[in-house]
Amino acid sequence: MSNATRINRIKDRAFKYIGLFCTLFGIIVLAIFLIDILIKGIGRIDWAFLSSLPSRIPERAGILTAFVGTIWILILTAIIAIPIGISAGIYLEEYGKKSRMANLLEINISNLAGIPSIIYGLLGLEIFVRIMHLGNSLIAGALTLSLLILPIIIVATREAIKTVPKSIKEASFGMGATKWQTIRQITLPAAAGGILTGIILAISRAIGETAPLIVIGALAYVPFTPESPMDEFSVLPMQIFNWISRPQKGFAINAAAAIIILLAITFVMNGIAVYLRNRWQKKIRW
Amino acid sequence: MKTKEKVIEFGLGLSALITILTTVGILWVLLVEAFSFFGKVSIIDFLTDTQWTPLFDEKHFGILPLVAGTLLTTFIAVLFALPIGLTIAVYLNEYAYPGFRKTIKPILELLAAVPTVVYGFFALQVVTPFLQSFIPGLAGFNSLSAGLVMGIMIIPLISSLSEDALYAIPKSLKEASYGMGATRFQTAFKVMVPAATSGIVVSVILAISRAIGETMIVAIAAGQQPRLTANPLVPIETITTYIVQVSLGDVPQGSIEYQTIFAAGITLFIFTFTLNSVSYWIKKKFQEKYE
Amino acid sequence: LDSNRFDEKSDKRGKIKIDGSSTVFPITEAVAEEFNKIYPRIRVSVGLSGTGGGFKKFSRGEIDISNASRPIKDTEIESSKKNNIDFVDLIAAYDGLSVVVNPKNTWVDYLTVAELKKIWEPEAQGKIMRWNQIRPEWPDEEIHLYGAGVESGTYDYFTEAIVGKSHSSRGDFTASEDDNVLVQGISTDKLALGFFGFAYFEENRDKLKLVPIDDETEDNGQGPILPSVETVMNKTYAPLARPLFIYVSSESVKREDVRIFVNYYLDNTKTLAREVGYIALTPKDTEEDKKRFFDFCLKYSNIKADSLENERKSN
Amino acid sequence: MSPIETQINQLKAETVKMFNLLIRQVSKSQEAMLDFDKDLSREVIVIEDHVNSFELKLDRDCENLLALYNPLAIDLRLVLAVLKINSNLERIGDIASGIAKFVIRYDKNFDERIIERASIMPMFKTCLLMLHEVKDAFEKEDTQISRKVFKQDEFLDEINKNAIKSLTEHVQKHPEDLEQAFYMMAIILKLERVGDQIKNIAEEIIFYIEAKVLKHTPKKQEKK
Amino acid sequence: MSPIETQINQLKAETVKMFNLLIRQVSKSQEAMLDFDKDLSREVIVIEDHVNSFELKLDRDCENLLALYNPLAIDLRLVLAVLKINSNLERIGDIASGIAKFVIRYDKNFDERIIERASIMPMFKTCLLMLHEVKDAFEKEDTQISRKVFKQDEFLDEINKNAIKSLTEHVQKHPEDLEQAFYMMAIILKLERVGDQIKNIAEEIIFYIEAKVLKHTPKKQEKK
Amino acid sequence: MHILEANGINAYYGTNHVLKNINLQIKPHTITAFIGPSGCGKSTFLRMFNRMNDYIDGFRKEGEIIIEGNEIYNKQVRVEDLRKQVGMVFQKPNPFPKTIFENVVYGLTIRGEKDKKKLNEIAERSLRQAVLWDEVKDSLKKSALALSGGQQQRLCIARALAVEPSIILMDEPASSLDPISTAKIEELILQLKEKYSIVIVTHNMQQAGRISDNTAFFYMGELIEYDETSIIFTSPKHDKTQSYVTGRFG
Amino acid sequence: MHILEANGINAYYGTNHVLKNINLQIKPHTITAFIGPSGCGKSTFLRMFNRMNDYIDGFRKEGEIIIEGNEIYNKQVRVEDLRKQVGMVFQKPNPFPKTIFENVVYGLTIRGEKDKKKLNEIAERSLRQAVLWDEVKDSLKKSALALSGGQQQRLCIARALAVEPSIILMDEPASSLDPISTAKIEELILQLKEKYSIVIVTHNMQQAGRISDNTAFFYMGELIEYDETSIIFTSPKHDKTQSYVTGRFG
Ligand SMILES: Nc1ncnc2c1ncn2[C@@H]1O[C@H](COP(=O)(O)OP(=O)(O)OP(=O)(O)O)[C@@H](O)[C@H]1O
Ligand SMILES: Nc1ncnc2c1ncn2[C@@H]1O[C@H](COP(=O)(O)OP(=O)(O)OP(=O)(O)O)[C@@H](O)[C@H]1O
Ligand SMILES: [Mg+2]
Ligand SMILES: [Mg+2]
Ligand SMILES: O=P([O-])([O-])[O-]
Repeated sequence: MSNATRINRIKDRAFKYIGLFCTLFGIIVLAIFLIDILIKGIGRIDWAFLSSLPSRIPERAGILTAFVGTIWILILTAIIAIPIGISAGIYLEEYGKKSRMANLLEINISNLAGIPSIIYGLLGLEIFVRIMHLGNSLIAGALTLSLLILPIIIVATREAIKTVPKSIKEASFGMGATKWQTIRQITLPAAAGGILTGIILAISRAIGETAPLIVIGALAYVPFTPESPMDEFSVLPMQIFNWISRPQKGFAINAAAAIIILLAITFVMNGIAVYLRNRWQKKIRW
Repeated sequence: MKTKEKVIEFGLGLSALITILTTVGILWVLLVEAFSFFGKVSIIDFLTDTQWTPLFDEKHFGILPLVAGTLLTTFIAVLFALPIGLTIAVYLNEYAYPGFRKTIKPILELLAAVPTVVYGFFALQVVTPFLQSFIPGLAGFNSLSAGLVMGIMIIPLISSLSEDALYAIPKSLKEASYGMGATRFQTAFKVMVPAATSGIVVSVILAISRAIGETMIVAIAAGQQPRLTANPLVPIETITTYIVQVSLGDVPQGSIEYQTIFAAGITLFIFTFTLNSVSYWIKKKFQEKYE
Repeated sequence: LDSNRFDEKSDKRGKIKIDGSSTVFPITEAVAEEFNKIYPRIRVSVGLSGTGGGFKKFSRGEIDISNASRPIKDTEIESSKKNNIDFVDLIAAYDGLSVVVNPKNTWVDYLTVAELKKIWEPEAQGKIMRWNQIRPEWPDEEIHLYGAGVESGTYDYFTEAIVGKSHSSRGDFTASEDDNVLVQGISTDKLALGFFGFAYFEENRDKLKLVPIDDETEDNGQGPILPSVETVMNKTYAPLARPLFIYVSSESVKREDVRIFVNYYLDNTKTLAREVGYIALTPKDTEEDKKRFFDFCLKYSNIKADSLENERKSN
Repeated sequence: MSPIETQINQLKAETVKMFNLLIRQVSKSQEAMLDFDKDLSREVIVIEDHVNSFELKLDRDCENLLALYNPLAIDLRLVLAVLKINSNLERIGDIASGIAKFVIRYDKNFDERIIERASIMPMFKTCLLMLHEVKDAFEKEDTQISRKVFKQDEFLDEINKNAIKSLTEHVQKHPEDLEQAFYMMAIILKLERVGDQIKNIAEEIIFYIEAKVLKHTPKKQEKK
Repeated sequence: MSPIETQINQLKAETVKMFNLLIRQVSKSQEAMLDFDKDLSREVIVIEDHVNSFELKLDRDCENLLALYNPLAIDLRLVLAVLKINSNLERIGDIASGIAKFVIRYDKNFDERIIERASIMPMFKTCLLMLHEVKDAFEKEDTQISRKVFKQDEFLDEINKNAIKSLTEHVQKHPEDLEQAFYMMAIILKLERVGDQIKNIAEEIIFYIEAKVLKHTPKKQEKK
Repeated sequence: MHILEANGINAYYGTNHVLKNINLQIKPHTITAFIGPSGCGKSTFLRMFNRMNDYIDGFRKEGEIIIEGNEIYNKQVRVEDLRKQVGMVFQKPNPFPKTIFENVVYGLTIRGEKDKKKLNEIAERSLRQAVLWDEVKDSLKKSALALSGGQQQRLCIARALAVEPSIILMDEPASSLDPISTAKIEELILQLKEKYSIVIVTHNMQQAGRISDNTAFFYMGELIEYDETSIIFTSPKHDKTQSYVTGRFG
Repeated sequence: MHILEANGINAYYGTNHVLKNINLQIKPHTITAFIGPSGCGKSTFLRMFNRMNDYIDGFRKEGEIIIEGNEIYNKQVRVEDLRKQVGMVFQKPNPFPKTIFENVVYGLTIRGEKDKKKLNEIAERSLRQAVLWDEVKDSLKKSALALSGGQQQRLCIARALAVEPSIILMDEPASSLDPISTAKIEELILQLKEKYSIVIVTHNMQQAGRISDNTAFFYMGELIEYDETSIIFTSPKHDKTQSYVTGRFG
């Protein structure tokens, strides 16, 4: 017995270190990657890099097109996906309870969330590019990405609404508020932090996506910044992909530099999301 | 008042309907194209032929090499990520100080937030050269390095979801075990992990599903050569890579080449759909256990 | 340059869509980039869908100019006609299709066309898998094949020239429309063998090893020959030397911006083709191109010859 | 059985014990009276100590039950009833030992005739009968039995009412019995009080079981 | 103030009212006795009805308090004390009206001398004084005052003890007072009982305030 | 005479018959307590008085509920108006994550009241009624979530009072509070009796005893006994009530 | 003489001084109840007896706790062994999601006990002691989660009994149960007294009254009064105790 106890104690001790190692492993790898990227790319980042159009000559190339394209995509996607996503989330959580339709919607959304992005690309290719003849334009890209992140926003909205206790909704009903008044005045403000967090994460996902845009045909030399949603475009991940595919060393450096920018955007957005989530969780203690 | 409420409800419902339309759209797109595809290619060939050369004159439409490539990279990724992810989950839940856990989790989650094209870059530019320095036969494109990097990408998926599952286990259970004189190790593996099994399984399934559907890492680093092999050192092609490969060109709509990407797409869809459904089912089934 | 004129140019607006051959892409990209500096408001986008893909769009009228690494096919002419689109084919540069291996590959000294055929013909699929199956003295190691994507003119040209039938080859090789991917693959794979446009070799000389090709016919130079400016220009690098084209749509030349661009293209292709690694046209070829384009414009643009001439000069 | 049930049953059993104790004491004091047995009288006085401490114990039990088990409805009524029954019983014990004290204090034996005249023994008998009955009623939770004692109490009242008259008559005939007559007077008064106490007990039992308050107001009605 | 405090205070106030009622009744019955005032006696008997219903009410209050507020510690002791004080007071009322009934029943007036001889008035006075004192003690929650009554009760006991002897002597001198003497005997016994009841009340007050049980066992000690 | 009357109420969740032919009248300015074992239907019944069950799937009722003379399930009755008339306070304090002031005047603002002065007045009046004014008068603009549980519950009561209901329903309003807060709430409820009629569900029998005038005992969907509170607790008529209050259920 | 002795205990969470110089002795085979207002430190003190506070950040203690003659915070004492000696039952039933059997023998299996026969014996014995055997003997292989709340809590008690502790600590063991289950648990606790010493934290004063021999009243981290239970409830010595039991806190 006591032998068994001793072995258990040793196992306990050992696991403590293994666990710590594994946890740090992920972080270390991330750090190595980041350092590697920084070493490769940081020197390349300057105003010219940010403000130049793409070029066949690595030293002349910049990310202006891709950066502006990313901003465009970000805004368009947000405009399309946020209202629909929040609305659908509200509907599912507050209205369509228990009906078979709601059940279907629920399963459907959980599945949509798991469908690989490239399949959305196929959808976008067929529907937006081919059938709606939008070509490989910003709007086609934004629509595709919107559909892609819609489930994320819906799920986040639902989760956030779920954390709003039934009790305060009942309180509102009990005061004679209508359903929509309750949602508008009580539920949404209370869930806003969670919804916002979800939206930021979803959009940060959208601006990191590459595959669906490739599928809808967005890889091209676009030496200008888009001016309307119908324009062709490039985005940072596409630019990175393009540069990675080029064999010249200069482009690898460019890719690294662009990755730094993309990661900075991604990390900042994630950071904001984490911050919001923490603040929101802290603020509201039911 | 009543009408306003109705209108609002209708509007919200319409938004929800878009998600159904999306699914219908996906199914429709995949099925229509795949249907014409299977009009030309027998499904038996599709499932049994061991070669995939739809773009060539000598056409073979055996999906197996692509499936093999997909599964190989996925397998490598999960093999790598599962033990690490699970260990992290247990460590954070059972051993780490709350403060440490609170800071480390978002950082780990960053691993999942890194755009995959960036991972592709790492795989190709960092990991492959590194591996080549001690694995001589390693090709420039290979499933090993793509798989490993994909593994890194899905570590937080496993660790975070598993940790959530562990965290959701009532603290009282942990206390019960301590109260019986169990060590933390025993508590973790005899009580907490079994209690969180469903959540952990779900996390692994989702990770697998994610790996199967992952595109950019394999497209950049694993090669573009459909090949029925279990050798992690040589170039292969996954379903997703194939779709990217074809998309980079511009095959004429309506041609069989064009339809192949939908045939590949529907295969991918079936894989991930099945996995997602299983995880959804598990989640639903075990959800209310501790409420 | 007088600033007034520059302003005039920088004020010119337009939107030009180009797609097609990835082989031609580097030249067009370079032209577009330079062009953009002078005409910043004429927005030129260049896709790389491959020659076939380019012609597809071209025939639907979706793009203005199609890059092509092979001449247009009859079927493609057909579908263009259906959409009332005529075209002019202009030679942009010459290319020598390069067969390359990894620099660490010490055994390949040259390859004959017959050997290439043996490797690439459809029957080879699943059979010719090792180097020593080509020449017994070569090592008993796997051979990893890389080639241009099937939508590319390069692939068409290569299969035509080597296998004897366009679009006919084995399928178990890494095929990419994006030649950079091939460069990447071959440069990191000791057992690799691949082919793509000369330009991509030129840009990556240090990572690749060029393989001399012997067509085993005496009429165009003896023994294995490496592709180079001379061997391509004098056609001794056979059968893999070829011309590269741009096709301009009859609908598009009605627009000033397209005309300006094509004229600029023809004026600058010589230097830029060299820069990106292709073999430039002879001045004679250039003149002929310009002439044919002028006539084409005259025919479709409803603009008088002299104003066209002015337009051309003002470049 | 829930803890409160156990407690309640225990309380009942203890109360029955108290009843028994009292019955013993009263019947002993009756005997002592009958036989002018001064030793027995002393025993009665000793029993009184028992009764007193038992009363304390029962009170304490009730208090604990109230404090710890928060009895309600029938349980609460039982506890309240027991509290009252308990003090009633204790009083009865007091009285019994008071009578015993008289036996001791009066240096001679009482005259048989005057005892006869004062109906002391019938009163004693009636008291004992009533005591048995209320005990029964309590044990069996039977309010019918309980109600019987009201009738019997009337008998005691009757004797009491006539006591002064008959004793006066007796003393006028036998002036030598004067002192004894005062004793008899006191004893009659005491026994009448015993009857009252038992009547109170009966009322408490009815209150406990039927939740009806019989005391005071509806008295006449119930007595019918 | 928490609901239970309100209730407790109310209960106390009601109990004080009950005290006052009783003091009124006893002093009236004393007057009636003194003046042989049969009308006043009837009033005493009427008051008795008040007392009875007030007793019921207080009992009911206690019951409700126990049922609804689950009093503990000092609160519980108060309720228990009030329950007992209440029935003691009611008994005192009974006795007062019993005396009044005698005044009515005895067709003539009592002889002043025999009243004097029986020390009825001093007893009455002492009883009233004791009643006032326990009321005071209860109102002020003062156990010192409460303890005073034990001494005074001894005085009553003394009179009671000598009653038979002195009444016998008296009747021997004045045989015509025989019947009156029996009445006096009964009244003395009753007043002595009043003293006992008040002593019980004092004990309950001490129990309530100090949580000490004085009844029975420690009696001697306390009496010192 | 009666402010609330329930006649022949039956209620169902799907096929689950949870209230069985209940008849009950409530007089104005009284506190009525509902007691009974868990699941006996107390909450369901209570929530029918302001139709809070309307949104529950599968809920169905028979019988009529008449409040101040009107059958509340009548088509003409707007549920929003009914709820103004019949306020509700819940088991757990459920202030909105808004300021204290906004909480109190919520019922008015959703009815479009915008007059600042009036809102201020009503807020003060309601908070005073709920005996909370002194504690919060300096922090009306602070979040209601910063209050302690007991204060929150009083705030919820103030919120209900602000719309001047005639009846206030409370479903175990103190069950999540500590004893001290509970005592305060009970005191408050007793005070409110003067102006309102109150119906309260409670598991705490002492509580029912302490504050209510009448008590209704429910068992398995039936109203077993309805009487003065002290009678229910000291001498109930029905055996089931007796077993319940003496803790002899099983 | 005493099975448990706490001498001069002070405890802190960070800078929060939650237990102040507590001295207390517990005799074998008694039930000791800890009562006091929320946050007064009852749980903290109880959990010190089997060192369940060890893993809490910032927890610090002074003083000594002696159980069966050994100071439990001594370096030589292994906490795993201590917890075998001092069993614990928690507020909410917390069976492991394993079979009933596995739950009961958990404490043995983690100590490496593998002998099937012995495990079976002990399982039966413990379940019998916990008065659960008859209810579960045919479903030992079923999941413990399928049991009702009250059964689960008895299972947890059985689980604690299986390792044969000498002391059993219970932190509000019935607070999450319905009255019927509560009564069963109370009965069980009374039975266990014969073989074990039991310390129980409870908010329910009646419960403390019903089952405990001695009661300790804590207030703001101090042990105010420790005496026989009936004395605490009927005639406490200390004013604070009196105020607390009579509900006059605030
Ligand atoms: N939303 C619902 N859907 C279905 N059944 C319900 C619902 N709410 C309650 N019930 C059922 O109706 C019955 C009565 O429930 P109700 O909540 O009214 O009981 P309660 O007396 O308030 O119990 P508690 O004291 O536990 O609050 C129970 O059997 C319950 O299971
Ligand atoms: N893990 C902890 N970290 C910091 N402070 C704590 C912790 N646990 C308890 N406390 C604090 O210690 C004090 C005593 O807590 P404890 O849980 O012992 O009280 P309790 O008497 O058991 O209360 P309750 O009756 O609510 O369970 C409280 O002020 C509490 O806030
Ligand atoms: Mg309820
Ligand atoms: Mg606690
Ligand atoms: O891209 P291609 O030039 O080979 O068609």
